Amino acid sequence: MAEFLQLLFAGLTVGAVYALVALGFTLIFQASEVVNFAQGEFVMLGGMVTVFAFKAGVPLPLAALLAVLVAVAVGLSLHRFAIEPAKGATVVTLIIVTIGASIFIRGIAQIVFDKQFHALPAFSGDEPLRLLGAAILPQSLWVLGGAALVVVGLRLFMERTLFGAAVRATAANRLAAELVGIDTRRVLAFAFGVSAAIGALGGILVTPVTLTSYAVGTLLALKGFAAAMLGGIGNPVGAVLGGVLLGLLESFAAGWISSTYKDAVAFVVILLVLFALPQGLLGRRAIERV
Amino acid sequence: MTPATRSKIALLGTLAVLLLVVPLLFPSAFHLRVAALVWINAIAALGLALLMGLAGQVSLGHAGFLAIGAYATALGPRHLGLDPLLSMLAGVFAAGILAFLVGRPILRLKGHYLAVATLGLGILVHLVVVSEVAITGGPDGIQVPRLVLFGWRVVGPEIWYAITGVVLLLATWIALNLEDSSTGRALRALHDSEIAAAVAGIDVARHKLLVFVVAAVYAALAGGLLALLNRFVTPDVASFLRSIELVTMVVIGGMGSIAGAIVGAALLTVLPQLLTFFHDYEHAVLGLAIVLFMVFLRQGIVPGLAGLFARGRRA
Amino acid sequence: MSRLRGEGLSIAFGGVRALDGVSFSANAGEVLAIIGPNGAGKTTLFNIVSGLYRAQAGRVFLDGRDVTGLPPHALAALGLARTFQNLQIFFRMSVLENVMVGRHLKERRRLFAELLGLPSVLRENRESRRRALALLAFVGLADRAEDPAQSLPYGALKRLEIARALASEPKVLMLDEPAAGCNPVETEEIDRLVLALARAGIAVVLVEHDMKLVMRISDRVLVLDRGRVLAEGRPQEVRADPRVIEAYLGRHGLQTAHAA
Amino acid sequence: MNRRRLATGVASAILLCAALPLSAAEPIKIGSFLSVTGPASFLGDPEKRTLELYVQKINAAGGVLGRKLELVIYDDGGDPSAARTFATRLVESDKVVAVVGGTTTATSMAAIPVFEEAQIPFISLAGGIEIVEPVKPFTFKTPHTDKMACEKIFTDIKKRGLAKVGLISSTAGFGASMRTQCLKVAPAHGIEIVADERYAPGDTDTTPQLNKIKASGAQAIVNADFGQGPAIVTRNVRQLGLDLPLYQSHGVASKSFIDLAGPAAEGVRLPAAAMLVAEQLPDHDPQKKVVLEYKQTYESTQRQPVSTFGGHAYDGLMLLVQAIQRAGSTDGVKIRDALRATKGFIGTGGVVNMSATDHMGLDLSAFRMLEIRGGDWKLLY
Repeated sequence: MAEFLQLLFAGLTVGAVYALVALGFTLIFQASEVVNFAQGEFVMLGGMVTVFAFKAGVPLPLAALLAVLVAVAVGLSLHRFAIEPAKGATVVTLIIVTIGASIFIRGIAQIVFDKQFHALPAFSGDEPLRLLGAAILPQSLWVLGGAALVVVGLRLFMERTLFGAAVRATAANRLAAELVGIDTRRVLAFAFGVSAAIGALGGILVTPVTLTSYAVGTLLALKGFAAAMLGGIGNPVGAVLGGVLLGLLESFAAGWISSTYKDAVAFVVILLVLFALPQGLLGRRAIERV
Repeated sequence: MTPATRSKIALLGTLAVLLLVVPLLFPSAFHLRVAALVWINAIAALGLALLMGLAGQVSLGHAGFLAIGAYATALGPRHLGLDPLLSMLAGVFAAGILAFLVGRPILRLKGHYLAVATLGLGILVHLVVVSEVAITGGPDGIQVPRLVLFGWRVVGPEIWYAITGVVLLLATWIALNLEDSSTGRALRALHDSEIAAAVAGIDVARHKLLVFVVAAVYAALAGGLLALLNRFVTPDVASFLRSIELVTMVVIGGMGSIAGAIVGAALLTVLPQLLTFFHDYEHAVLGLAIVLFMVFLRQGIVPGLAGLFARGRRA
Repeated sequence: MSRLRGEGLSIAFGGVRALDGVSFSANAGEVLAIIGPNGAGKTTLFNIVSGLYRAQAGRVFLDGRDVTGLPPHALAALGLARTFQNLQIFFRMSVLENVMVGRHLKERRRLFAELLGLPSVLRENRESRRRALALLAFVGLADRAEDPAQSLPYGALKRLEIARALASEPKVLMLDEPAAGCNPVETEEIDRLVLALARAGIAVVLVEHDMKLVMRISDRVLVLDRGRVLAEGRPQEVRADPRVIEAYLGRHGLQTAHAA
Repeated sequence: MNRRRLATGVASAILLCAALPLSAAEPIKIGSFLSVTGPASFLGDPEKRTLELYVQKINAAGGVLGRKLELVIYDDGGDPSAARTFATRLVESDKVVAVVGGTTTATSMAAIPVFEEAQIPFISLAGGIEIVEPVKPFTFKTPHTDKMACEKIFTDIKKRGLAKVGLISSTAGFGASMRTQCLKVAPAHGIEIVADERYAPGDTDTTPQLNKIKASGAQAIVNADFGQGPAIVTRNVRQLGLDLPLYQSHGVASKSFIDLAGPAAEGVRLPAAAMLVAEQLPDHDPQKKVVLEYKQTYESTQRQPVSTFGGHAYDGLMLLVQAIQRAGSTDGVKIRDALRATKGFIGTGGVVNMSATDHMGLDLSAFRMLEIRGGDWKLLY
């Protein structure tokens, strides 16, 4: 039981971060069909900016806010200077644009910051909580709670606000949205901004547990992408589900099967799921009309 | 002569001239090595261009096949006492078989789902070569014995430049032949509309599988050559970043363009050597260059420049 | 003799019965028109017959052979060809190449010969080109052969699809709204093509909204309404059938139809 | 227009990187290829800073043999194939007289044949024992080997009267290679490896692996990795309340580990070079002066904690400079002979005594056993 709980919490914490990255993928994908491989860099920026601001004497909450603002600025610039000018290019071309952008962001980060690893103090101390024999870090609860808040908040925003409705309309049918007067360019810019903020938030929450460096973005983008696809791309609930599942898969595979091949177990499961459900767990089934 | 035949002869001719001229302009061993790497990367990119450009199927795990070719070339001599060349051919064959076995379920997936499935495939290969230290040497890599052909030790940058160049020329010729054949037309057709292709009598699943196998074989061949050239293989050949690099070569050169794959491979292989000039800013500049190329030549370099050229002539 | 026959074909999408026990048959050298209001199930019927959808009940016979559930390419190999209501053109290819793709089944494909570009493959390519060019001439597109397909106007693309379908030398040709969006001159062109094909012994099945065209060229008419066969018979009979007129035009259109 | 600009740009860039003819009385060119970016940038970065810093200092002091040093550094990003290309470039285009570099074992191994063939001395900064075993005529290395680290750790564990060890290592180069060495030497030291767990580079949680170690009945935990991994493992060990002695490797070679691991680092032991405890060294220790000087120079100019990785680069550069001076020549074979004759060189890694059969020249005494106490290193012996 203790072991199960331990693995569960390990998986949930890592999975929450994957979920936030996957959510970022999903938001941008919904608004534009672009798979943004620079998504992981937002997580990196969230962590690194907070660390450096904090070390420079800025109080932690302010440093975190600054990090979110920096990430949003980068996200909006990414849209304005790379995605927008490439409008109308094929999906694969846009993916390469985002990959180029992520190399660029990383390249700048390694100069502005440094190549060392960095930590942040845990928000509520390092003393683990004991639960039925399992040890849980308070910061894990921050990560889980933060991720849950983001998911709920985003959902409310999408359903309760006019702009949220515009985003949903654009996701459902871009052309129709434009016809009813929605500025889809602004919607897309917004999607980049919010994705960046979500990513940065994830980075801030998780840095006390996982540490950060200029290079953490690549791996997160890869895992987040896999999680988004497992859940079914374009579906926010699917993204969260995919992220959490991926985290749990890795954790339980490492604990029960083989720590060497835990990533292999995760990907084999993803492959099997896709063979059975080619649209992911919650993806829309497309009927081709001819 | 059909337009296809004309462009076929033009490209092969240009490539042949290039192969002869480069050593005259840049005779140093360093330049010849970079050129040989360009040829090798171009072979892998060619296969991917057939898969992505011709048939419209994405692979984000193509480095996995590169690694199978490379590791076979290293492992055959080490564990089975095989000749390196024979091992390499076995590796190419094995990559083809693997592609054939996993291709059918994977290629049922479309778009981004196909991308993530191939990504997973690449990662599985990478994990195996990283983890099975006793067999593959793990992250520290494994030596490849020197190639000996009929008692002749194949050594020296000029020789490898020539070998890889000739293989590329053959690979290009074969790719062009495929493009301009019934199968090639079928692949291009299913890229645009799988439904119309099927109704025209094309077995879509079979053709996707076929081009997947061809692309895997090209990649494994490139991997084997890389192993023989470097005489050393590490799991980096199988890494996700290597897969991304291959895709970038194809896209930046121009999807659907055989010449584009070669240009893209040349660009992404030579660029890092040129960018050392920028020292710490190398990566920032590389990323920026990729973004700019894609924004201003969104169809890729070869089709993009061809378009500009055609427009310029008309104006 | 019946080339193509459907028996009791049914399919439902999410609880909505799109087709409900539809039977029909098309004979060699005959033009069968399938008409009906929007949502009657015409295109669905085409999609089932050509193997894109799988019927939940019923059977399809081609030349008397049960071909139910065969994939599209297998049906094509047995002599079935079709065009699409929403064009399915290979836009990345030239006009000529589009038609050459239609020759796929007639080409001898040996991969290794193709990879090595052997003379036999070059011969095969030349033969396909020649035949494709002839078909383009037949549909009046010979002068656009080397142009990119995306440069053709809509009406020409319709004819390009017909040429591509014909390239497989089919026994049954299914045309989904061949005249939709075409001007009168182009419609007349299609008119001429369809009759020529039927005369050549092909069983032509077409879905069409242009009633004048239907009345002019079809030998028999099948009327669908809400997934069921409403009427079947010679054009004149069907035109006079009050049920058809009502379904098609509403009560209101009754007089209009009689006036025509 | 666009096209022409692109073409001229590419052409001029190619000319830039083409070899320029050398004239006489030129500076002495020393080459380096390092993993300044990529997964091993944690190592490569301080190495690069150190080389640049000290070449500058040497030149300010008048250079070597009356000539200035010129340093050519390339970043291989951790990719062995790129490393080999840059090795070729150093030899063929830059015409360097010797090379100090090779951050990882893989990049070093990929480059070695190039230097051997060109008869250019190469001092590797990577840990893998295969770099110098078997001995290759022109290849040397400065860091201690993984095998030595395992032996040092196992000796200490044995001394505590323990025998069952849970091994946890990264699947990346450093961890994988040390894992192999530890598994190999364990039986000879009477150590039983009861758990052999691994994690991937970039993994952010190792509690599942540690849980298995907990269940295996291990009496001590040994972690083989560098960078972020050891900090996470250390934190996870404390988080799980595992009350077992925890050993880190010499990959944890900088004060930043203590910052990253926080209070969890208390009581962690590790074998390390003298540099980490420069101030604590007894005054009679021959290394004291050298390591203190390096440490102060590095930390005052780079504004980051010193690491033993940078120290390896320092040792490599100094070994080379002294060898060139002794050889009185920049001839590859003569430098090699001089390097091989190195005796009693005092570096940050230890006292180096090379020979024709030992191209590393360090023994176990070069490793100190440290324990983290009160947020700082404590020299045990």
